[in-house]
Amino acid sequence: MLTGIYGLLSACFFVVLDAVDVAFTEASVGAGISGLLMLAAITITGRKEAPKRHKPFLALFVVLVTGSMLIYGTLDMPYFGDPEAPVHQHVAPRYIHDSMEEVGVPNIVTSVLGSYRAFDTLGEVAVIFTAGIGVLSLLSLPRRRKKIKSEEATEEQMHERHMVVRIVSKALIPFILLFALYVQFHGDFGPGGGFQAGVIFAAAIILYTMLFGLDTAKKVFNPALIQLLAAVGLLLYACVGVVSMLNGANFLDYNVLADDPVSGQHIGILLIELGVGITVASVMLSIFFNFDGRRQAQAEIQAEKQQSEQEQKLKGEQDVSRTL
Amino acid sequence: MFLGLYNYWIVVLLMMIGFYIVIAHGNLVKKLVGLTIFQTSVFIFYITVGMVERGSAPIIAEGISDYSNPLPHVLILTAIVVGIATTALGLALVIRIKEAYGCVEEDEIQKQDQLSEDES
Amino acid sequence: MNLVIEIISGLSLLIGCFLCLSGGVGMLRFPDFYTRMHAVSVTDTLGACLVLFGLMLQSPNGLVLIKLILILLCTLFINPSASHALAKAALRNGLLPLEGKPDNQGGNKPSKL
Amino acid sequence: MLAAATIAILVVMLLAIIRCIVGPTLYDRILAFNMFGTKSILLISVLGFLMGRPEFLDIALVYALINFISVIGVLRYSDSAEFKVAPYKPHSTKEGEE
Repeated sequence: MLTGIYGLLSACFFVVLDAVDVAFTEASVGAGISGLLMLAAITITGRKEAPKRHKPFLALFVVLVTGSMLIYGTLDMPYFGDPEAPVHQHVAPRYIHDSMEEVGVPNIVTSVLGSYRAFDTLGEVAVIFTAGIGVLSLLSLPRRRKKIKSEEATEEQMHERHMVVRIVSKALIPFILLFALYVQFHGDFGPGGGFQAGVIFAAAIILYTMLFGLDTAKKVFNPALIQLLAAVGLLLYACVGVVSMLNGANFLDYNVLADDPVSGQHIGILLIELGVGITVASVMLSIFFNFDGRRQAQAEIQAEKQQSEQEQKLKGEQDVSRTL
Repeated sequence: MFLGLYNYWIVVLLMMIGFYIVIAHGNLVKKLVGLTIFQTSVFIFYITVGMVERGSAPIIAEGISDYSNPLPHVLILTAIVVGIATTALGLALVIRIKEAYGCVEEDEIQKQDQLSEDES
Repeated sequence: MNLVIEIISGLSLLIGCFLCLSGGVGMLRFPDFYTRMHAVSVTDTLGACLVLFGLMLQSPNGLVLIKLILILLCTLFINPSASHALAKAALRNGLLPLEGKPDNQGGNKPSKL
Repeated sequence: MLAAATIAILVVMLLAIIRCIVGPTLYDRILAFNMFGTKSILLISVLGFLMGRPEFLDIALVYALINFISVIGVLRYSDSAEFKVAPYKPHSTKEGEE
């Protein structure tokens, strides 16, 4: 539970430090999805922790020694907020002063992310995609044939219980989706971009899943389609690079995508942000679906076990009474 | 004199909290939580390094001349999303371990491994 | 005119902050979950509305105003419904309200529902 | 005025964190978390005005939405496991209570 607060707090912190884009990401990721995934994992693995066997003195000692060494190391670092620090001397001035002429996007973070360091971002998106594949291969379940009755009962339960929340969410979900699109396409001018938009989009669908049940959500958002989309996003990103190569420039050099360099850059950034958004949203969604599917499957197994135990108990009692 | 360095101390403190959790707790989920805290401390480190006094958010607007360094922001922005994806992968591994061993405590898992090795 | 707007916005900010603070104190001091929830959810919504209203009066252009209105609408919708869901879930999971003392006027009646 | 508002909101956030750590039940914590979220929305909007860059409002809006989602998520997951209520038979416990 405190992870959520932790995410919020660090996001506030980033706002204070002028890192709007980072705060945006942390707000949507740290406060929402990461906490939810942790919770889902905890519900599966059980809440209780085994008591510790050995005393933590050794660990404490190691931590203290490392910490003091690190603090000793900080004595040589530049002061907080010092404009003369080495970080601000290397490429940052160029980004700040020239990006408006070269890329034509007011949000420097977006222009660096999408244009100057596009290759790096491609790698990051590939990492996200790979992580998504990893989760899928670890957790995906074979398709179930029969529907278990207890599940339907729960759906009804959810409906009865969270009527107010449901109706409010019904009104809210389209709004969240619209807002995600706004973040996606307004990322050039304000804080935002593909990463944030993808997470917000996924969060909206996660809200739908939580309120209307996993099976309903899977009917609406087909898991196979989502997995396909994850790959499509990454491919879109890479294709932009290939197209710019075919036009005679370097990989991911958008200057040649249109007649003049600035509008070429605009098109390139828009396209790759779209690719990033699609990949992030679909990877997050498929991760969540798999976690939730596991949880549900486990709960069903437990319920079945309990039922069979009860039946056995009943049978045993009947046997006892018969013998009596 | 050293007061200008307090941001690094906060980072070190957070990092050590995360580190301690990773070392001292046997529960694998807790270990992942510790790793997340560790990760966030690195994020904060980058952002504080990129901060400039009297600077403003790096979105070009009229009448503002000082901006923070956008480079760390870019790095961390991607790192956060990648971080959640990798954390999810770790959690997935933990779930599989739970299904295979029936627990998520480090000692127990080692004990069970030992037992199965002895048998074979 | 400008001064009047300034004063109104300052006042609403002040009242909003006061409400938030009282909600925070109530959250810390009240004896059980349901009373805390009452303290928080009531003051939270009104306090947030007032603060946002105060900010709205100071907004420099239309886009900011629209965003503030959106935030206001969101809080107005979300806060009560989240509180509602929370209270319902708590009650359903067997968290009983603290019952009044016998010598109180509320008597022995359990304050359920 | 804005600075005063910021300080007041920070104090409330501190109180919420205290309740979140102390909170005897899970629901107290969720409540504190919800309150914390609302307060951070306010804090971000006020800070945006204080710094003269109202672009921050986008973040506040995201908070408002994400906060709701995480509260609902916590409620959903807490239903099934934390309280050891039999996972998919909530009615039985309720009737047991009454």
